[in-house]
Amino acid sequence: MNIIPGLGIARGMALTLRRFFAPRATIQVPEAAPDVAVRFRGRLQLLVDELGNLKCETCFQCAQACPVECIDMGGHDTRNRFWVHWGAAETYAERRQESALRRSGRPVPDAARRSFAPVEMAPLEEVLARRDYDPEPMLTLLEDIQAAYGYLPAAALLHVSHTTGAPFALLYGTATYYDHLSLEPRTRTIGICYCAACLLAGSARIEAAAEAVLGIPAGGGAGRGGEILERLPTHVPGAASPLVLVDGAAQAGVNARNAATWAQGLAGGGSAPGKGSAAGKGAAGRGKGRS
Amino acid sequence: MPRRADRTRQPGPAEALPAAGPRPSLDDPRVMLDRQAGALFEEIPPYPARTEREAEFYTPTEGELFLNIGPHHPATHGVMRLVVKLSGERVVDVDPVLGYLHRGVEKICENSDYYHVIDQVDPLEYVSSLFQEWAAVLAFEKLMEVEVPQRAEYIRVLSAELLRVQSHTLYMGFLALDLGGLTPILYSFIERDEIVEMLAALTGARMLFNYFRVGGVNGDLNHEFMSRLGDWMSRAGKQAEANAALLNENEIFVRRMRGVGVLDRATALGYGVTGGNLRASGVPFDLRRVHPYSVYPQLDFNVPTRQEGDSLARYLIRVDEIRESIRIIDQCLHQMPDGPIMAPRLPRLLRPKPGRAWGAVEGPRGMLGVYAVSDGTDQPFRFRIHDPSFLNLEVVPHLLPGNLLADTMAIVASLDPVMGGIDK
Amino acid sequence: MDRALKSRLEAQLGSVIRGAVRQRGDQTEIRIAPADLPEVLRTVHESIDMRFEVLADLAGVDTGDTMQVVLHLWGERSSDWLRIIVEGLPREKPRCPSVTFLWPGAEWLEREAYDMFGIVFDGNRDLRRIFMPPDYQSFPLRKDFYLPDDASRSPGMGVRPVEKPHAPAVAEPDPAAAIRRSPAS
Amino acid sequence: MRARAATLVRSSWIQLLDRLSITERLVLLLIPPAIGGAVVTILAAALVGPAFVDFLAANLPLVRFFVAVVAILLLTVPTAFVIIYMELKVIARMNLRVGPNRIGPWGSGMSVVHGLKVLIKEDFAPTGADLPVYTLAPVVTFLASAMTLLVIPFAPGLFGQDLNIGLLFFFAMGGLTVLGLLMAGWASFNKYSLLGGLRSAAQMVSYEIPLTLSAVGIILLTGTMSLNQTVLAQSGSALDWFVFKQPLAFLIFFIAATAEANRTPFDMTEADSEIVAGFATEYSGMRFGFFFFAEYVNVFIVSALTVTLFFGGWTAPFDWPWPVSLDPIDAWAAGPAWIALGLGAAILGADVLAVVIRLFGGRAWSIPAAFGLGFLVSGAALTALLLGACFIAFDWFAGIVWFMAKAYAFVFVFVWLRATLPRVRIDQLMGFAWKWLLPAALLNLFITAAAVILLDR
Repeated sequence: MNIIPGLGIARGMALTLRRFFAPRATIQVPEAAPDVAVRFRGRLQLLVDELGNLKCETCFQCAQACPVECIDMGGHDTRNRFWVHWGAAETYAERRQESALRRSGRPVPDAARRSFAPVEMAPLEEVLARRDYDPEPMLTLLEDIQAAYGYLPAAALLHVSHTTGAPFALLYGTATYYDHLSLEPRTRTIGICYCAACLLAGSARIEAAAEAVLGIPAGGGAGRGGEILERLPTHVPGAASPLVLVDGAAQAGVNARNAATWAQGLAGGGSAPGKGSAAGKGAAGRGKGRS
Repeated sequence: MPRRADRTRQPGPAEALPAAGPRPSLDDPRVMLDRQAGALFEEIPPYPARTEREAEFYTPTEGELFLNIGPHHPATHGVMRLVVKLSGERVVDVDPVLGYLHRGVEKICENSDYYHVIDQVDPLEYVSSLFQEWAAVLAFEKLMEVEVPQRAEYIRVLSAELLRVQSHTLYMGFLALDLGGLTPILYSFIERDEIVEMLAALTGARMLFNYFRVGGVNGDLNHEFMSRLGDWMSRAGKQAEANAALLNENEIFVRRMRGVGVLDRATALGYGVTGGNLRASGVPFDLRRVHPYSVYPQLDFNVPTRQEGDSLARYLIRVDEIRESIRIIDQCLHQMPDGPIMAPRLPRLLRPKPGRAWGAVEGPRGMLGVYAVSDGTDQPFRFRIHDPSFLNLEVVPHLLPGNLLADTMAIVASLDPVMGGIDK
Repeated sequence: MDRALKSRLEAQLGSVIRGAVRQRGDQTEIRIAPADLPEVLRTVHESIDMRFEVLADLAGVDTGDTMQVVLHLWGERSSDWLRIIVEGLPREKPRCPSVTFLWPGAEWLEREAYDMFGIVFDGNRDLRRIFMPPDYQSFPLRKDFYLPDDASRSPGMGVRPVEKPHAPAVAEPDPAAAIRRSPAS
Repeated sequence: MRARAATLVRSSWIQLLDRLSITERLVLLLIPPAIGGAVVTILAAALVGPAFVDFLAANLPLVRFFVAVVAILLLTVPTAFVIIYMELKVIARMNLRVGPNRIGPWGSGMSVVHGLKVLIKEDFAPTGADLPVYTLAPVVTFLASAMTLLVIPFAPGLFGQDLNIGLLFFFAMGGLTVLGLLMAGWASFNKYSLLGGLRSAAQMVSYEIPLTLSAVGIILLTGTMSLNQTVLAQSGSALDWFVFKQPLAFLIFFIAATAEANRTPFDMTEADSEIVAGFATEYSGMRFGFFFFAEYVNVFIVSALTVTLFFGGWTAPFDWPWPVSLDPIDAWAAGPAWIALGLGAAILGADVLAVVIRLFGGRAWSIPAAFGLGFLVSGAALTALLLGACFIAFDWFAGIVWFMAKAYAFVFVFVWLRATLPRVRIDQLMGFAWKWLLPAALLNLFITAAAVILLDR
């Protein structure tokens, strides 16, 4: 306190007035770069060397050591099929979600383990019994299993490994090596246009042929190979041939006459006779545009 | 109505499991607004009084009203809630309600290994987290019986005292902000930013440093830190004085602080108040002096004390401590020895022998203690954190009654609680 | 290590200390039974050659079979921290005398120990939960309370008991505490 | 037949509309009402115009009043915007910050954006609020502030009303503000609001007394309560200002006025660190905006009254050193000529400057850019010239410039105070008013009265 009342206030006012003309302390960040220390570890980034290669060698030590579990390592596997978390699942971030769900009493969906969902084992047992639990001709075994299930369920592979003694890694490697083996259910959506023009051009015939081959009714459930047959609510004015889509790709040149052949091709897994062509795509685009 | 009847029932020991019916909670909107139930607003708390003290507090007499200060209020530090019983503008009684920031750090620490603990305790006292690290590390070193190299100790003292300056500067700003001054807080933040950027050059982070290790520190002094520090040291004293001038001599500020919230010596000791708040009551209790750790015995500094025990004394103690800290930093820089910064031959995974250790350091707010019990595994069996703000806040119900509502801010802010540490 | 403190403790409290007075580093440790706590504290607080005036900490500990209350004291006559371990509290109904008669500030520390461990302190007039919500049922720092996402203890996929509800260890209602607001007010 | 024709017309109309773009359709649809409006206006002017004009001419004070009210209500908006911007920017600079710098030049659009933000916010009332009172409170507060502007003389001849009880009207209206705050505090159904409202009542009632008493000295000196007369009594040089005759009164008045305007360090009513936002806690949207406006208009009013009472109002602090008279030129009669001259000068200046810029600026300047810059520069120069001429020629213009400069200097002081000082406590505030300010004001009154008696004799 001062002897003169108000002197302290006056000094404070003088200080603020002096600071009024002093240079600013603000760093306007987007325009001006802040002076960040070299050692500052607030940047979360993967470092690259001078050749542009990632310096990270995926040793997982950072993820293991992170005390607050904010570092998580994962990615798609080399064939771009699965999202993989390396390391024990409960070490990483999924664990948090899981436990939150568990606490709330709800079921825990686990994307990483969905392919291990249990399947009906009877067809598998039949296949294995037929082959006397011999894993040696592995490729044909896997082909048989795929024929039984339509795809290769990971749970089935696990079961094969357990019952025959073949290493799961070997089974998995074989299954992922060949293109015609699939670890996921192969669903193919076959759409057939049912507008007036396409009906005139013969789409009913095509549908009947497809139904006969796939063994499912149009608009019904999935067939053995996972195919779904559906009627498209599109409109293709003045179509020369009916609009047929397989997984969204227009099939050109399918008409009432070659419908049976085309449908046979469906069962084999191919998509031809005609490959998706520019004309077909144009027709599809137009159809969508006007509907 | 069944719901109301349910609410007023005393939960007895027989009810081992949670009641199947809806349990009332403060978050339940039906509790807050229910015209059909005939009550527009529920009185606080919606639970039956559980203790004598609670019953006494929540039974207002004629002309008294309850006012919730917090958990969302411009002037509560963190998410503190003070239920204030007012008569007019005069505070009759206070009931602090804690737990809004409770994260169970002790439990987390008991489930993480010794290196992770250092990181987990960082966000407790988020304003000055090195001290909390230091307490944990001190306890672990006692458990492990590790000898810390001298250079590491000096670096610890240096960085911690820098952080003490930062914390006290911020304290001054927030005190002024709670009294309605807009400017000091920004000057404080400018000062703080310099120190924190400096420490970022040393430790790698601005706030949650994770710098101390069992047996040393993580990273030696580097050129960038030293140049920033030298830069700052050349003007630190002057700058602190200039910033304090806005408050120290201001008649309004002094009048609002003087004689408010007087904490006498006996009460302060009885309530376990430590740090600057205790020293403002005339007890020269500074762990750096009375129970020396690290290299403090080799350093020359004073322990400022004052006899008044009011808010102004608590403020002025901090101003004096900034000066002392700058002196300590200066001495550290002059006495800094060469040598290693980590104790040799430490295992990568710490497994201390079974035992108990108590380590306490003098933080900016008082004594930060850690009681660690080891059972021989790589995780502490019991990790107890003692935070000074917890007990400093406990005297608030003792200090407030009889003062005005506006003094609530002057008193609480002068005690300098940090809710991260209180709620753990 | 303060040898004098050890001899003083043994001289003045030899009858109530369980086991030996242990000393390690700058800490001196004694173990006592719950019933002896007030006497021991009064002795170390008021004895002219000890004067442990600062209550540094009061913590609960769950050892797995029993409960403990651990106090740390500081006094200017000794260079050591004095640790008093009140041991042998039963896990089902842990009770311990309150230390608020010496240090009124221990009230919150005891509330915390009650909140986290369920230890009931006789003589604390405000023993209610301090961090957890008032309607909370279990005591989180007990050893049988698992972290719901505790990696080190719940390996694999098994769902663990998340929160084990305990019988709330409520202090026996004092007749004076029966002053309760009527629901109508 | 007729129906068919109507159908034909309608269909052709629809076809026409079909062919037009949306803008064209809008314009087309606007044409008939525009024509109708014009016709109605002309008819009305022809029929009742003369009578209306006669009526207005007969009741000129009424016209003056309405014009003044409208003008003053319109004046509050830019005033509040400017002061908000000042507050943001000045406090920022004192805090070593930058302050608003994104919207408009140097962030000057910030306060406008604030206003728009307040406009588009949801406007809700808390459960349990007393709705009519809750709604009226901001209106009362705002109008009480705005109405005081009516008696402030901005310049010679430029004032709402020259009431002979101007000062009394001012204090009466200023005292009405507390009613609005009290209403808001009571009706919000919130304890913080209630505390804020009661604080405002206590504070304002206490500070009204020293405020009024400090102005009584000036009434004694001038012998009138008309603010216009007060300003005229101070005309001459700066030495004639009442601040030199009544320094103590000025000090008391300024402190009391700070409290009256609820400014730091006396902003007890909305002490944000104690009672969240006081009476305005529950307000949002434009209702809150009115409080906001009222606060900043209050700052301006208090500054304006300080200037009027103590700093000579619109009078210049010194005589213009070189007397220039533009009287020989009849500015109004030569209006069109002046406009033509101005435009010609601007265009000529733009051309010349464009040539100069092209010559010296080189290729960097394209021809349109050069012309644009030239036009801007010459326009600015011409505007400055024009304003200078106005300053010399019209004493009302000079008056308003001086008045605003002085008033905003005081606004700056208020902002400066806010940037520097912490808040006082409510009991200290009341104690200061009753124990210090009131005796000082009475002392000042006594000295003034004695001096008037002694010196006039």
